[in-house]
Parts: sequence; structure tokens; C-alpha cells
Amino acid sequence: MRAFLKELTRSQVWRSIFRHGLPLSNRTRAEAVFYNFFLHLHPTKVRKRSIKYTYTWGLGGLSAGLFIVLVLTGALLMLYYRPSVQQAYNDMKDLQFVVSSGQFLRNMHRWGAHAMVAIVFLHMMRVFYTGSYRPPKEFNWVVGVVLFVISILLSYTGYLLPWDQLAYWGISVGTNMVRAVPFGIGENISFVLLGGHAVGENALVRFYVLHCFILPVSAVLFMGIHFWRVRKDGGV
Amino acid sequence: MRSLFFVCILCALFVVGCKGTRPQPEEETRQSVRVPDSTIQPAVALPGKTSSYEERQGAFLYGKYCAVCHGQEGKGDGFNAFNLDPRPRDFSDSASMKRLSDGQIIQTISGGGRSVNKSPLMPSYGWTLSRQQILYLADFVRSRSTDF
Amino acid sequence: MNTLRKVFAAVAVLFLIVLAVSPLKDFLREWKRYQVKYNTLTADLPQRVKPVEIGIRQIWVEKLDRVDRCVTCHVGLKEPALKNAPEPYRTHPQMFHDTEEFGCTICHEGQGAATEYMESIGKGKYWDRPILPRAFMEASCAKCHKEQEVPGAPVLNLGRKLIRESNCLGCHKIEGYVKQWVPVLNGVGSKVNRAWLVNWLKNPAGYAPKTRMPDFMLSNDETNTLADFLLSFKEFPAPLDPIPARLASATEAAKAKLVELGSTRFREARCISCHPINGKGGYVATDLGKIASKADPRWLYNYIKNPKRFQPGVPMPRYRFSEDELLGIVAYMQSEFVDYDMEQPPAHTPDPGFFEKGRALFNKYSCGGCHELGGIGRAEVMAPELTSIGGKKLYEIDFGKSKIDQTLPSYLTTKLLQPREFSSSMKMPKFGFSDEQATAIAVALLGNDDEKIPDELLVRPAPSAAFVPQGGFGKLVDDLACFGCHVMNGRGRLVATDLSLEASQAQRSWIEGYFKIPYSLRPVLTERMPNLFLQGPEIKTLVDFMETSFIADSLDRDVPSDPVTIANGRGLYFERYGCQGCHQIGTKGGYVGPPLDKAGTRLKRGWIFHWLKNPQSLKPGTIEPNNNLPDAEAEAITAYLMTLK
Amino acid sequence: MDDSHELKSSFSRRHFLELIGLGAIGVTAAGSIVLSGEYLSPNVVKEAPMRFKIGSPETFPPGSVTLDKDHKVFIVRAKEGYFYALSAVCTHLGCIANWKADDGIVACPCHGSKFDREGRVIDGPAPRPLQRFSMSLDDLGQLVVDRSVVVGEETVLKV
Amino acid sequence: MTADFRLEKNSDAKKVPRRLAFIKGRTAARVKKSDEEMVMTVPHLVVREAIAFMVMVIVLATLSLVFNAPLEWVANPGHTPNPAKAPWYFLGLQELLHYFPPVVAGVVLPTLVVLALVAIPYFQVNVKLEGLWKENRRVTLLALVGGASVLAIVLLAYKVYAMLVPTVFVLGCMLLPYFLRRETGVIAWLGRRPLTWWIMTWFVIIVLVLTAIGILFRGPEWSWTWPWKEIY
Repeated sequence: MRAFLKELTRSQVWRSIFRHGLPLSNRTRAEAVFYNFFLHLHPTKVRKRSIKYTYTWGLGGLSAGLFIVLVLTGALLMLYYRPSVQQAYNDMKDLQFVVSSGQFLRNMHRWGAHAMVAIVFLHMMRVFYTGSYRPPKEFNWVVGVVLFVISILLSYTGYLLPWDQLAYWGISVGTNMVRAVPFGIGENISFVLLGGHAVGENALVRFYVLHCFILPVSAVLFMGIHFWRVRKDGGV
Repeated sequence: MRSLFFVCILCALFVVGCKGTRPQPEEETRQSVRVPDSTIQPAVALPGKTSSYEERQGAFLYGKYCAVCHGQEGKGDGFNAFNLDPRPRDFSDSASMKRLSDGQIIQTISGGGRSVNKSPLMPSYGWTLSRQQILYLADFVRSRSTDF
Repeated sequence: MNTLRKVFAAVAVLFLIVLAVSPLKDFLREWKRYQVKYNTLTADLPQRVKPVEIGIRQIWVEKLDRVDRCVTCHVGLKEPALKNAPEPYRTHPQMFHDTEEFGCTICHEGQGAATEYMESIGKGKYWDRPILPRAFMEASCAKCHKEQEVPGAPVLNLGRKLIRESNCLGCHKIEGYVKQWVPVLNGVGSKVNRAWLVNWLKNPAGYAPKTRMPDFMLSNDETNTLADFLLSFKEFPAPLDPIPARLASATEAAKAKLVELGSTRFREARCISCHPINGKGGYVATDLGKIASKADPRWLYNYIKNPKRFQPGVPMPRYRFSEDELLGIVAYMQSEFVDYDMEQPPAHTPDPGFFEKGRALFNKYSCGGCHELGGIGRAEVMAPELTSIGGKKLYEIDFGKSKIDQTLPSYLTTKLLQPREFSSSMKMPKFGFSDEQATAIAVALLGNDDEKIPDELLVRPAPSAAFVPQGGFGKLVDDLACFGCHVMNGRGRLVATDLSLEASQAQRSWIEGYFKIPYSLRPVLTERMPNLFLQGPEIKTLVDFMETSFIADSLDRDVPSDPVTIANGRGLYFERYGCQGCHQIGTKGGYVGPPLDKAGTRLKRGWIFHWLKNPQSLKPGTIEPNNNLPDAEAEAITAYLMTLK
Repeated sequence: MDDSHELKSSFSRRHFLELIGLGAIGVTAAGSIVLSGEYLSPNVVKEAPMRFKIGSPETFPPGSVTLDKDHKVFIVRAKEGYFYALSAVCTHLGCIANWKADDGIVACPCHGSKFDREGRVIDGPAPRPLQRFSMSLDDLGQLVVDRSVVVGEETVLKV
Repeated sequence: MTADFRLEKNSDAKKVPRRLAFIKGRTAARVKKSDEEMVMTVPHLVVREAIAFMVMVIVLATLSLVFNAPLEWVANPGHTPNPAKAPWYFLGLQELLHYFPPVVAGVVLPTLVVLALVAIPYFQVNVKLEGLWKENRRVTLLALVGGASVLAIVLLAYKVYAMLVPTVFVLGCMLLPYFLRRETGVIAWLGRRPLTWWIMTWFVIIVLVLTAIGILFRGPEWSWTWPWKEIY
């Protein structure tokens, strides 16, 4: 068994995939950070002080983690969901009653989405109170604000999709706030957003596309910038 | 890997079972089975609400087509019975009803008395009533004799 | 670092455990236990029952866009061996509709998608169509069956009839119903006396047990004001003729003679076919048991003389009474139908503003919705429309402080029985329905659903025929109010015969004779044809029209009348088909059907032939069986019957 | 699972803990994949039922072949009056075959397979005769076809 | 700029790989000290991240196992529930709409908030992190009381007690160190807070209070309802 593992880890195929050995010595550990796509966001070494949980409370990392959970559960949910007025609600019922683990995934997605809004807000507060937005990280703060807005919009657009009373009227109330923008601009924004004058089939499809494609892609883009900046400005 | 996974599931079951975070399945079953009828019954009680759909259909058809001769209770004493010779059958007479098979009853209703070599005074309803209606009637007629 | 390792290991194991609970929860779903139990239950049965394969089962009804998973637990719906098994395994009753074709929730309601008990019966928190209690099941028939009489749904039919007869239309808008005739109140001040009116308003059923007038639960003040208001309308649209002075000045002996004549005519005219006397008799018209204590004799005299002059549209015939006969009937009523126990209301001085206040009350209770009075129509604020009441969501219902079951059926039933249960400010009157009647009406209302049913599944009502007979016949039909009891070409109320094919059925001479002296073919019935005392020319007009209009050439048929055929027919009548079981000839035979004594002079041969071939095609719902006779046999029996003169 | 150099050192407590931690994560990951597989395979599908009613026998005149499009099945009534149900799905590549009344054959539009009214292959690439499904009469005298039960060529329903 | 950045001459790749410059002076506090103790990212940071992630998933999964995501009646455009509430994170905004004209509450205020958030790092005043009362105590007091009075008048005019009470509370906390000078303890700590800190704290408290009111205390017709009263 051990001989086999040894052979395996030394084979050309294995080494073409993993360019570093098992991270058991400082050399291989550093290599892991260099060569691993997921780890290379981190420096090879970090300050001992900054890895304490109480230093940042890990809120940024948790937001990213939640985003991953939401993407995974969301992708699975999309397989059983059809964004149409006739079907959306029935599909939710199917998820609840007949799909294996369907209710669990939906719960994860729903509660995760709420948690995301809260945690991103807390992250922002942490950054403010620790003064971590000061130069040269001013712009990264701005990116963070954009990400905060995106995560609220993600949660908001997802709110309509179950097509129940809660969703329908929650969105109706929300979009009516947009109408308050003066000079007819609000009317137009709301018209374009809903694809009509009231929440209906068009609105559902639009929110679906926003929720499943446009907003997540923008979020990933801004998260890339955000992480890159953190790293460049000397963060973990 | 899979067997290990299921071992872990079992562990999880044990842990969860101890903590009681899940509603006890056994209890739930008993509750849901035992929900008394009254919760889904109206405030108003209908007479004969316990009778099944088939019985009500049978009773309705019997009342319309049969009772004039065979009597409301099936005792062969309808208001028209006294004009008939032989008298209509008494369905509450379990001794004679026992000798009749379901098939014979259905045949008599469908084909009339003549089709079972009995009095032609019993008309045939095979072309008037549907097969389904005749089945309801046969069941209803059968239910007139109690100790079958 | 070591602590970190411990934490890491512990958290990872917890991570694994928590994530493993979710499939476990799935694995222990409620329905699975039902299926396992089904298999153990059926394994013990003497009959061989196929065990169910564990898994969610469903009926998908594409045309109704429904998915019903009830069959996941109700696995034995089609298994005859489980006829007496406990729920959820009991066999489903054999129905006209197959469960696999229509699913479950289209009739039973509840949540078809659900696989848990509480959710599936719709008692979960967020389902607006909970399962229909068994007593209300027939409401679901009405989703597709929009026809007048739904086969196999007596409760629904009763409910619809009650809605029509109780004139719910007076206050509510309900599509598919038409308003019934109700007395017009113009001139009511000269028709009735105050004592009666006050008693009537307070408790209509106390005066006439079969009345359709509901109890508005008026207070004493309201009753008095309303009575004052109504009594102020003394003018009739047409002037009342005075009662000939003879009645007042007549001697006792002459009076007795008049009463005698009136009593005879009252019987001959068969008034009780329509009018009950103290609750006994017909149900179509007003109770006459205490009429003398209610109506002014002058009004009675005028009304019987020409009912439509004072009550346009009333389904009462204008009898061809002579003046003596009219006087006699009024005198007879005056002497016979008195309410000696009538309570005299206490003396009362009208409120100076009684007219305005009374008018307001009249409006408040929407009296104008049913009764016409000086052009005052329906109240402006109407009661809720009931066209789609069955689709009302639970969260839209205000149960007030009532403690009843929070379901739509119990809401409707309670509302019908105790109209002011949910809020004392409601205006709905009390109709005095029995529990069964209230349930039936609730069933019919629940059937008024907004459910979208595909067109091919709908059973529409027969288009209501707007048959308006013209000419002399039309005038007579109107005058004699034939539509009150007879249906002609789809119009009218079916108390007696449908006359649409009368001339194909009966011979002219017989009809003429029947108009002169009506007799009943079926003595068991209460409702009988009244003697209208028609004149020769009137009868001729009626029969002439029938001969041209109420006839179908397709029912004409020549039938051989040779002795062999007749003998053959006689044999078939008595020996093979046992017709004497129900029909009398001479004094022998049953009296379920009409006697055939003089069939040869009464009926036409074509009619007899076609009737024998298929009775239900000529009179839907008749209990005369279809014997599937070959033409030759039908001809033979016809030939025999035509010899009975 | 280890570098040879590390393996020589004693299997210490901390390695054990690491192994447990990583193992649990591994099991969870693997379990999640299994679960996802479970999630992805639907427990219910909206498809026409395998057992269905097609009406009373009188609606099919003797000698007729009727295609039930919804259920992809030919209801064949022989001249002698008995019934059988043939699958309308061509055994070649699953196209829906048609009944050619003029020639008295079942022909597949895709690759020209031809079958006789018993479902036997006459011509074309079809490898097997058309499947024959079980037929029965229910309590109310309605014909019932069960596509989940395939019967032999000799099985017919006599009414 | 030269004061802010210092080139690292002996750049030791093994110790601090690929770092070219240190930032100093007007920088984040932690950058100032450059010679801290360092640990390897793998495993120290990665394991902690994994633990944090797993704990989060555990909490989330437990929550998901116990509480089902809400699914109410199917949408019915013909019947508005009473009260009709937006998602919880917008309830603060919805609460504002209850008080102010739509343009103010729905457009002006949110826009200002976002702009203010964006502008935070560009405020020079904020960078010094100096206590509110360090210099110009009189002027600060006058400005503070003046500004607060204007705000209070506006809030009173619209009867926005939900905002007025937290505002007065925060103002009180701000003024405490002015009147009660302490060297240690809470009051001293408050005294060291800079202006931006106060503004942000005031904002956060307002958001929390409004959102909490929107979630918990609003019943039919958006009237004040205690959360323990059942809403039909």
C-alpha cells in the first residue's frame, strides 16, 4: 500500500498535476502556496499576529466561504427550478417534498444568503473600526462597498424566485421604492428591471438571470480585484 | 469509501438520536394516523355522513328505481308491491339472499326477471343504467340483509 | 499547534456528522413508513396483493396541470382486497371518474404535491385549499359540471336549487343564476293590515312556515319604522275595482250559498296544488291558511280576478271565474282562513321622520333587491359577489372572534345558519335553513370556483331557451301562467309535464277533453292540473298551437294493426316484459306508471313506439326501463296498446 | 499517503489527529458527491403512466389498427375480434412507426423498417419484432394496456 | 510620498518573498512594524481557514436542518398581505419611507449613505485618529450641538422618534467626555474616539434600530405592534 502510494506520488501524471510534495517540510509548504491555484492568493508566510481569529474575526474569509456555499447549492437548485409563473412555485414544492435533500439545499441557500448579507456588513464594520481602509487601501474599501451592494442585490433578486406571497410582495414593495426616484427616472428603472409595470413573468425571468448569472459574475470579478488588492497591500 | 460513509451516517443517527433534535418519528406517525375525523369534519353533521360514496349512490338509485316495489327498506313492501304476483323479493331475508350470488343479482338487475327464469314483472335495467350504477345497486341490495 | 490539531480534527468530524444528518432525514421520510406498513399489512391478507415498490408515487394529470402524490401513501386505491382496510390503504370507491385520469386533488382538494400527512391535507400553514370534508365533496363536481342537474350529486343539486329559490341574487351577484319572481310591494298599504305586517316582518316563518322570506332579525323599532314606511304605499298601479255591494248586503242564507260555491270552486281550481294551507299542500306559492287576517278582501277580489294586473309576472293563472264565483271564493276565504291567534301589536305613533328612516332601512337590508317598490332598486352597497366564492383564500376570510374551524366550508355553513356570527354589524338575514340545507348551499357555493378547467372537460349548461310564444297562444300562456308548472321548449318550471312534444304524444281530442275536465293520470301526486274553466275557443287556440309547434315529425310512425301483431303484442306486454307490473289496464296492474286503460284514445302510436324503444330519449330521467326492444316487438306492443280505447 | 522520510517517524498522536481531520473532510467530500448524485436523479418524473385505459372494446372495429399517439402503442383488433397491443416504437432506433392501411403494414419513417400487423419484421434494418404489451379488461369493461409487461407473440385478449 | 514608502534593500525572498517596498508613515498601523514573527501559511493559516469554514458550514447546516426556509402561499397579485414587508435588509429603508417623503427616504438618503461610505477613506480628518475633544474644544462643542440641533429639529418635524432617540443617545455619549474628564475607564475611552468613529457609530445604530423596528415592531397598516402579539 505504502509502496503503491509512493509510486503514485512519484509518477509523471501525479507530478504533472501536483507540482509540490506533501506539505510536510517548510520547502514543500512554500511550494504548495506557489504552485497551488487556490493557495497562491496567500503569501507563503504570514504574521503570527494576523492569523488570530480575533484579529479580523475571519469575516472576509467567511463571506468568501459563504459565496462558495451559495454558488454550489444554487447551481444544484437551478437544476430543479424553472423561472416561470406557472412552474416556479410548484418546483419549490417539489424541492420540498420529493427531491432528495432538496429541502436541505434550499434551506442552506436561503439561510446562507441571509447570513451573507449580515456577514458582509459586519466585515465592513470591522474594516472601518480597525481603520483598515486607510491608504493605500482606499480603493479596496470602495471595491468592498460595491461587493456589499452586490451581495444585497443577489439576496434581493433571489428573494423573488420562489414566487410565493412573501417573495411577490417583498419585491413589489422594494421595486416601488425605486419608483421614488424623481423626474421619471425611477419609473423607467423599475420598468426596465421588472420588464413591465408590475411584478410578473418578465420580472421573474429578469431576476432569475440577474441572480444566476449577471450578479454572481460581477461578484466574482470584484472579489478577484478585492483579493488581489488585499494581497498586494500586504494582507493574508 | 461508501461503507465508511454509511458508518458515519449511523454515528450521526446515534448522536442525533441522543440529542433529540429531530421529532421522534414514531410519535409523529401515531399522531398523524390518529388525527380524529372531527378536525376535517364540518361543524354541521350530515345524516348518514358515515355512509360511503357507493352506499349513497346505491341508496339514491334504489330509492328512484326499486323502492316503489321492493320498499324503502328492501322488505318487498313498496306501495306497488301489492299489485304484483309473485310479490317482489324481500332483500332483508338473509336466508334466501344467501343463496344468490353477486353475479345473479347483477344479472337480474340488468336482464330483468325473465333472464334468470323468474317473473317478468321485474324489468331489466341493463340498457337504462350504466354498469357502474348496477354495481352500486347490487351492493346496496346485498347490504339490506344484515347477517350475510 | 497541537490544540489547533485537536480543534481541527474535532471540527472536521462534527462537519461530517452534521452533513450526514441531511440524507438521514431524507431517508426517514414519513411516507416510507406507510409503504413499509402497507407491505406488511398486505402480506397477511388471504388474497394475493402485489407489494408496493418503495418510492414516491404520483398521478400526473397533464390536462389539469396537477401532480398528486397522495398515492404514495394511499397505495391500495385500486386493490379490491383492501375494501375494509384502515386508511390510508382503503380502496377508493368505484366512480364515474378514474383516479388515474383525474388525480385526487381535483375533487378532494388538499396539497397534491405534498408527501407528508399534515401538509397533504392542507393543514400546513401556507396552503389555501385544505382538504374538503366528506360532507362537502360534491362541491368539486361543480368545477366542471356547470349543467343544471349534475348526475350523482344530489347535495350539489339541492344547494343550487336552494340558492335559486332563496333568491340569494337579491343581494349577491352570482353568475349562472336568475332571480325568481317575488311579490311587488306597490300598494302594499292597501293590501295588508298593520298588525299582520308587523308580525310578518318580525317573523315571516311564523305566518307561513314554507315562506322564502328570510328573518332579518329586526329590532322592534326597526320593525315599526319599516312597517310605517311600507304602509304609506297605498296606491296600486291599476285602480282596484270595488267589491260588488251584493256581498255586504246579502242575506245570511245567500252568503252561505256563496261560501258554498266558493268552497267548491276553490277545490276544483286545485288551489292547493300551488298554495299550501297552513304548511300542507304545494310549495310553489303563498300559504293561504291565514290569508283573511292578512289581506284586504277588496284586494283579494281584484287579485284573483286578474293577478297580473297587480303583480306583474306572478305565476298564477287568471281563472275564468264569474263574478259570483269570485265573490264566493273571497267569502269562503274570509270565513275559513282566519288567524284567530294573531298577536295585536301595541299601539304605536309613527315617528315623524318614519319615511326617510324606513327608506334607509329598506335600503340597508336591500329589500329592493327582491321586492319592487316605487322604483327603489337594489341597495347601493351590495353584499359580496359569490361567483367565485369557492376560490376564496383562507387568508382573505375574517373569522372575527368565532371559534369555528378555520376553513371555508365551515365558514359558509356557519354564515348560512347564523348570519351574524362573525360580526354583529352584518346584514345578512336568517333563512332558517336546516343543517342539511345549509350544507347543500355551502356545497353549491364552494363549487363556484375560479379554478381553470380546460374547455374539453367542462360540461356546460344547456343554453337557456328564450321561448316566447306569440299570438293568441302566447297571450293565453301568459294569462294562465303555464310556465309556472310546465316546461315548453326549455323554458318554465318543471312541476308538471314537459309540453314540448305534447302533440306528438297525445291525440287532439284527448287534449281538448283534458282542458275541459282535467284529471290526474297519477293519483299519487299532490300537484295536479287545475281546472281553469276555459272556454271552447280558448281551448281551440291552445290545441291548434300545440298541433303546429309541440310536435316532431320524426316521432311519427305507422304501425301494423293486424290481429296477429296485436296478439303478439299482448303476449309481449303481459308475458315477456311484465308491463302490468307498473301500468294498470282495467283494474289490474301496478300504478307506478300512468294507467294505459285508454291509451288508444290518449296516445299517438308513433309516440308509443319511440317511447318503448328509448324512454329516456323522450323524457330524461324517467324510470321506465329501456328494454332494448327490437323494432318488431315495439311495433307489436304499440299495436296492442292502440287497441285499448 | 506519506513521504517515506515522514513514514519512518513514529505514528504520533498529532498525525493521528491530522489523519482524522483530513479523513473526515475526505469522507464528507465523497459523501457530498454521492448525495449530489442522489439529488440529481429525480424521484418522480412527469411521464405518461405505463398502465393506461384506452376505452371500451366497441370503439375498435374488428380488423382495425389504431395508433394511440400519447402512449405510442398500436391497438390491433384482429378480424376474429381479439385484441393485442403493439409498441409503436421501432426496434431499430426508436422512431414512431405508422400504420399503412393500404399495404396493411407498419412502416417506420426513419430507416424504412417494415413490420406486419403481428409486429414481425418484414423488411429493413429493425433487429426485432415490435414489442407486444399486456392487455386486459377492467371491472367496467374498459380495455387496459400495461406497457410495463411485455408478452409473447401468441398472447392476445379475447373479448 | 517619499516619506510613505521605503525601498527594501536587502530583499530576502526566503523570508518575505517578492516584496519590493514597505509602506510607512501614512499607512495602516500594522505595516509600520515590519519585523514581526512570521509563520508558514501552510498549515497555520490554511488550517485555521478550514476550521472557520467548517464551523460556518456546521452552523448553517444545523440551522437548515432545524428551520425550513419560508415558503408561503403561492403569489396572489390580487391580495396584499398586511403588512407587506420587503426583505429584512431593506426594512430600515421601508421604515424610513414611513416617515419621510419617498424621494428623501427612497433616493436621497440611500444615495448619500453609499456616497458617504465610498468617500470614507478619502477623508483626511479621519486619518489622524484623534479624539474628538483634543483641540478646539469650544468650537467643536458649538458645531456639534448646532449640527445635532438642526438634525433634531428635522427629525422632530417628521416625528421620527425612532431616529431621534438613538441620535440623542449618541450625542450624549459624545458629550460625556467633555463634561466628565477622566483619564481611564469608559469615558476616557469615549473621549479618544475620533469624529468619523462617532458618525459611523451613529449610522450603524440608526440602521440597526430602524431595521429591528421594521422586522419586529410593525404590524398591519405599518402600525406599531408588539412582537408577541399575533399578526393575522
